[in-house]
Amino acid sequence: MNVADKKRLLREMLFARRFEERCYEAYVERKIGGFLHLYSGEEACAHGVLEAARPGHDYVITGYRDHIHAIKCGADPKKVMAELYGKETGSSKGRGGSMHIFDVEHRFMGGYALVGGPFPLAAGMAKAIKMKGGDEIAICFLGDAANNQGTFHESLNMAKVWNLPVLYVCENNLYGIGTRIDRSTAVIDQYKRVSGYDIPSAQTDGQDIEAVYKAARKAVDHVRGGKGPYFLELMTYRYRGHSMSDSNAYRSRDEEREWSGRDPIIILRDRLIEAGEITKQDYKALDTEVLDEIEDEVIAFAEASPEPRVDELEKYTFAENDPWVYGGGR
Amino acid sequence: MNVADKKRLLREMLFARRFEERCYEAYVERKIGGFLHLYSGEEACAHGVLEAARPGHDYVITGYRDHIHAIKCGADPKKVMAELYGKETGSSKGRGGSMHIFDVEHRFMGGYALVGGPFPLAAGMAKAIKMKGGDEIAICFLGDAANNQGTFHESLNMAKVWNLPVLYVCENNLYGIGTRIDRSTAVIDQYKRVSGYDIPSAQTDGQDIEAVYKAARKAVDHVRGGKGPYFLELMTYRYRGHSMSDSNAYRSRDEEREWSGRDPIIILRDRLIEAGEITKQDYKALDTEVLDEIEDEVIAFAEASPEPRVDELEKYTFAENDPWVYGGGR
Amino acid sequence: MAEIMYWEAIRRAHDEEMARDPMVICMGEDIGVAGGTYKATQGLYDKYGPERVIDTPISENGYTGLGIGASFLGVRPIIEIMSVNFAWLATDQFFNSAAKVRYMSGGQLTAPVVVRSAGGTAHQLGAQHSARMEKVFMGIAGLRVVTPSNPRQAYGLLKSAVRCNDPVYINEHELMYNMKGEVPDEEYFHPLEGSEVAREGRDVTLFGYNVSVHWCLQAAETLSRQFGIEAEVVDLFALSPLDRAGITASVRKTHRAVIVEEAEAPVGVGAEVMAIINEECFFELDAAPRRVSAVNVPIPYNHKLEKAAIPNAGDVVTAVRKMLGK
Amino acid sequence: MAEIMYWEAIRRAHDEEMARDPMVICMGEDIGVAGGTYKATQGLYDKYGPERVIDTPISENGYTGLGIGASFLGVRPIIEIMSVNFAWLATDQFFNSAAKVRYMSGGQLTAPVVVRSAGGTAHQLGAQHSARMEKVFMGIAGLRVVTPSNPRQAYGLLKSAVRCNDPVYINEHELMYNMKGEVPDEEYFHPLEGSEVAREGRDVTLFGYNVSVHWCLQAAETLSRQFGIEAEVVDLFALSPLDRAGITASVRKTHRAVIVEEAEAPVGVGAEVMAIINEECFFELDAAPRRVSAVNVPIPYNHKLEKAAIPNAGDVVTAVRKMLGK
Ligand SMILES: Cc1ncc(C[n+]2csc(CCOP(=O)(O)OP(=O)(O)O)c2C)c(N)n1
Ligand SMILES: Cc1ncc(C[n+]2csc(CCOP(=O)(O)OP(=O)(O)O)c2C)c(N)n1
Ligand SMILES: [Mg+2]
Ligand SMILES: [Mg+2]
Repeated sequence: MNVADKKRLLREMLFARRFEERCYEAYVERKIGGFLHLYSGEEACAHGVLEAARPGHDYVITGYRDHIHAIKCGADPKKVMAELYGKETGSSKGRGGSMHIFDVEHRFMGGYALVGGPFPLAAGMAKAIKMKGGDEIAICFLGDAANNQGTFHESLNMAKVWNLPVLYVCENNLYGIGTRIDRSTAVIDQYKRVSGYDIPSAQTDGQDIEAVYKAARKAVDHVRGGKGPYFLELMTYRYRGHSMSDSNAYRSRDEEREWSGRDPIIILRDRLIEAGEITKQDYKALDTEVLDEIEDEVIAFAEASPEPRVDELEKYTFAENDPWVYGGGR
Repeated sequence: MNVADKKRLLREMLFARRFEERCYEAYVERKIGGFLHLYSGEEACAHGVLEAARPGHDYVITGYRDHIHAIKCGADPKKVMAELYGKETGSSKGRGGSMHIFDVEHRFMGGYALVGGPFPLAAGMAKAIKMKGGDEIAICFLGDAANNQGTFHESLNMAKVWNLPVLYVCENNLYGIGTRIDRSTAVIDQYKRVSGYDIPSAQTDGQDIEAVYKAARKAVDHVRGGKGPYFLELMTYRYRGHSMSDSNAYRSRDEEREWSGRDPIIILRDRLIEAGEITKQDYKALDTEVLDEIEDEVIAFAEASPEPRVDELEKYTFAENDPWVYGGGR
Repeated sequence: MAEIMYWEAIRRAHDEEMARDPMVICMGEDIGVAGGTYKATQGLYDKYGPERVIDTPISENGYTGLGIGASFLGVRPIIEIMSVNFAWLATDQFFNSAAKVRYMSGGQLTAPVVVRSAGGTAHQLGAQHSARMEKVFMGIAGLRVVTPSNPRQAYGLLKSAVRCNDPVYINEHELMYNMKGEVPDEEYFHPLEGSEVAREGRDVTLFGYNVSVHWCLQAAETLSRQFGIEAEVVDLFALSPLDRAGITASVRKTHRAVIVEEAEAPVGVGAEVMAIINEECFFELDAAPRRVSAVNVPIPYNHKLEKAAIPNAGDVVTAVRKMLGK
Repeated sequence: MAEIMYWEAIRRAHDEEMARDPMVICMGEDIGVAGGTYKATQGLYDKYGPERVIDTPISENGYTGLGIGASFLGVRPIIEIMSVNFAWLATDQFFNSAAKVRYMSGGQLTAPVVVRSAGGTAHQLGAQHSARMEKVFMGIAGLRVVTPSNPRQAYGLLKSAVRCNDPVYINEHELMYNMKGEVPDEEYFHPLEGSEVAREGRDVTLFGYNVSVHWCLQAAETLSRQFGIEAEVVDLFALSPLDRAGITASVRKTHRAVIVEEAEAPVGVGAEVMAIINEECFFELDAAPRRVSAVNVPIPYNHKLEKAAIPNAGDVVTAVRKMLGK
């Protein structure tokens, strides 16, 4: 990671933060509906891991907290925001919403709302990659609490037995909604839980993007090198409630303060300032630039875009005009 | 385990073997229908473990290969055979069949046909025991291949988080139907797979009942002592095919020979003969006695018993005359 | 008789049953410390402690099975599955174990668990959070299925369900937790079988359940006021077993039936009620029975599409007018 | 045109599609080395190797999800779930992921997986191995459901299902794998929608699918021979979407309908077909439509009870005679 990379990542993470906070506002204004899960505080995870991978080339899948993963893979933030607005120009044509961002062109294979759902899907994508003989890998992001779902066990076992090129990334933010990890999980260090599958694993600070990058580099190389699955645990924290309907009452202010003192953007910013690569003013200017871009381009696009047509309600239920439905005819 | 115990266990295991082989015949004669899974070769597992526990007091649950576990818990073999015959006098009144032996009076809580099904049920019984404050434990027997089911993961995690008095016993006979363990399972030593739940575990020879007893003694004491769940792996082998419809073509004759050289009944018999506690003649006489008992009492009872009445087809679907169905009235 | 909210009614039933019987427990994701997504268990963690108000890991099949196993020994678990969409994961234990164990043990064992869940389409929750699964539960022999349309039922059905020796599924609705209604001050047990006439009428029967009862009532008002049509509204709070006698009685009276369901039509409540009508009182019918159902699509996120997918009172009015040629 | 068995027909479809397209794979428990419980994949492991004929761990949700994920990238998995009873475990991935992904991605992703499974009540397999779950699959938007009643359909439906871009569930039957029937020698694709008139008639239509088609045909023979009643038999090989036009056409002709299903009645195929008839051609009916269904119990082990729980040709004859007063 050279200085230019770091500067770019600073901007990307800042953009991500501002994007999510703008979603918050839009939700309060009732421009966005449904469940909305924000990624604020966890930016270094997706950015660090995907920086070490090849976004747009590798296949990425995650849960409902998915905006930033999609954008880092290459999804146009305008389309992501339009999706949150439920517009026809949205990445899922307004049919998916916040929990279901898809951008298959950039190999962002979707956000899924059932906890644990992506585990086997990722293994399956890895199986397909292996069959096709490509050098892509599949990357599955999921939370700490998701690891208690049976699909975790089933998928990791299969991934190992079949030596699949899949990287599991656990974004361990210590909570599943309001339940703290130690109240739901027998072994708290998630990277230790994969010993039962003989899968190599590591745990890393998820707030320091350079640490994440370094750990991910190793993980990605392992997987891309044909050595089978890998499990990477990133210790992180979400600033906001689980979703917009979460009161966030179960966490202590002390704990929150402690973590906000380890903000991934601030950490990188300060490092760059210390190294004399940017100034405080540069950062402020960057922030303004980002905010403007979000307002003038992203929000403007979402606002101006048309809604889906109601007469197209049934579209996308089935493949259109699939000849095999008619026995190969038609 | 004193000599009298060993002699009794020899008889019990021999009875179990002869019982199962007689089921085989009855199946061929079409007296027994459905799927029939025999326990021949694995006798030391159920007998050794339950000898160390308190059958009839502790709650026991298992899969479809369940006749012997039921009998060791105290179920009347006549009723078990009658169940296989589908008779009204059967332990489940002819409604269950081979895979669903129940004898709740003796706290044999049933055989279940879905692989992995008993894992959470056992944890639940342990939860109930804990609530009631009794000194019982819950014992769950299941196969090696069952451990790939998501319920394994979910149940072991919960059992540990809530410190439940449950003993999981893995009867590792190396195969799930025709699939050898190394083809389906990332970590072959099953006792190692529970490290991800911080549950103590051990692996033991499942053909030597004294070894099983010793390991189970430790396991049972742990669980009964309030120290939470325990996982015991017993290395064993089934002599017959998975079920009666299994050709058994996937195993080598060499492998089969090797294991039949480690027959649990022969091992115990020879040890008793060597120690001068019984003679070869005694054993032969015992065998005849057992065979006669099975024929004259068990089979005779099953044969003579009546079938369920067809007009009682719907009985047992719901609780009878439950007042709460009518809002407390009736 | 106090007016309380649907969630308060459920909470009260929990509380009373837990106070009465130490074997009653409740379990589910975030139901303890957090008090439940829809507040159905609020305050109970502090009152009854972590051994009886259990925050579970995200392991739907696992904790449902655990509750079932506990019920074998006399525990009475009330299991909350946060959203019915997640219940697919628990169908194995709920259907294969709980619903069948009494039968296959020849009556020796029973699984008196209650599983409750928020079903239905709410506010743009998207395809994976908008399932209406009541029909799935109705297809399982050995299971009782009830669905409260108001706080009184929500309270009384849960009270009876906890005490009943059969496994019971209670289908609640995300959009109804804040609905207000009268609930008796004294203890009250709602029957788990039967149906209720929510409005008397003579021209047509509108069959509804849960949220659709309200669409029926709204439609009945409009029909009466604007078109002089007097619709009877029958509330099918018990979906399994369905009240054949009640359904038949109303159709014998009105000779016309419209079944209103929030779910997609195929193999649903509407179809089953129609089948019962055909079997019980076909020649009493003056018109072809109709279903008012959701469009058969995964539920879209966009609010207009979502609205278009789900029926409403207006659709009921239209269906009745068509049927009566008015 | 050779006579082959149902299992051979399925095996042939697998083989041809795997030979044609290296992206077609099959997976399931014991389908590889062992050749499959019902031999549907016999010999394919040796022919196509372990990367394409995959013995899975006992992880139904896991391997179904894995197949779905692979299908996102163009793999065409044929997933065998050994018995439909175990499919409850896989409903999460099959319904929540496969059936919804096209819709919720706005058409970007599709999950062209085939899940096939042996359903039905066989020979005393007991409550946990005798489920008939076709109605469950039929209730899911975004999923196609077909069910072959003979080797020709078994072959042709699987061929089309593998190529179709939608997820398809194929409901086979444990008791039919050894059934013989003619299958075209040349390649043949059966449509995934529609219905087939298996026997022409004018007095009543018997609707069947899968195994119940044979009960209908048997009953039709008896009715014709003994009672002079000419029954038309309609084979509903496509359960979702159902063939509304085909159902209507036959009822318009015979004016009477009996729907014969192996499953318990509630919210089943019978109810849905009845609802369609009510909606499409109610006034064409000369008699109340009837269902011939299983008794609504978990299936008992005892052979007499088992037999009593499941309908047969005799029950169909009785229902038709009652309907026609003969
Ligand atoms: C199968 C399923 N069960 C429950 C839920 C409800 N739910 C949504 S997110 C969540 C917590 C997940 O926590 P974690 O995996 O740690 O991810 P995080 O939200 O912290 O990123 C729960 C219980 C769900 N969406 N799906
Ligand atoms: C959920 C489920 N999936 C698949 C099956 C089919 N099946 C029955 S037994 C079995 C193998 C189980 O092997 P193991 O757990 O090792 O037990 P064993 O039979 O060797 O004692 C399989 C796949 C089933 N009964 N239930
Ligand atoms: Mg978390
Ligand atoms: Mg085994």
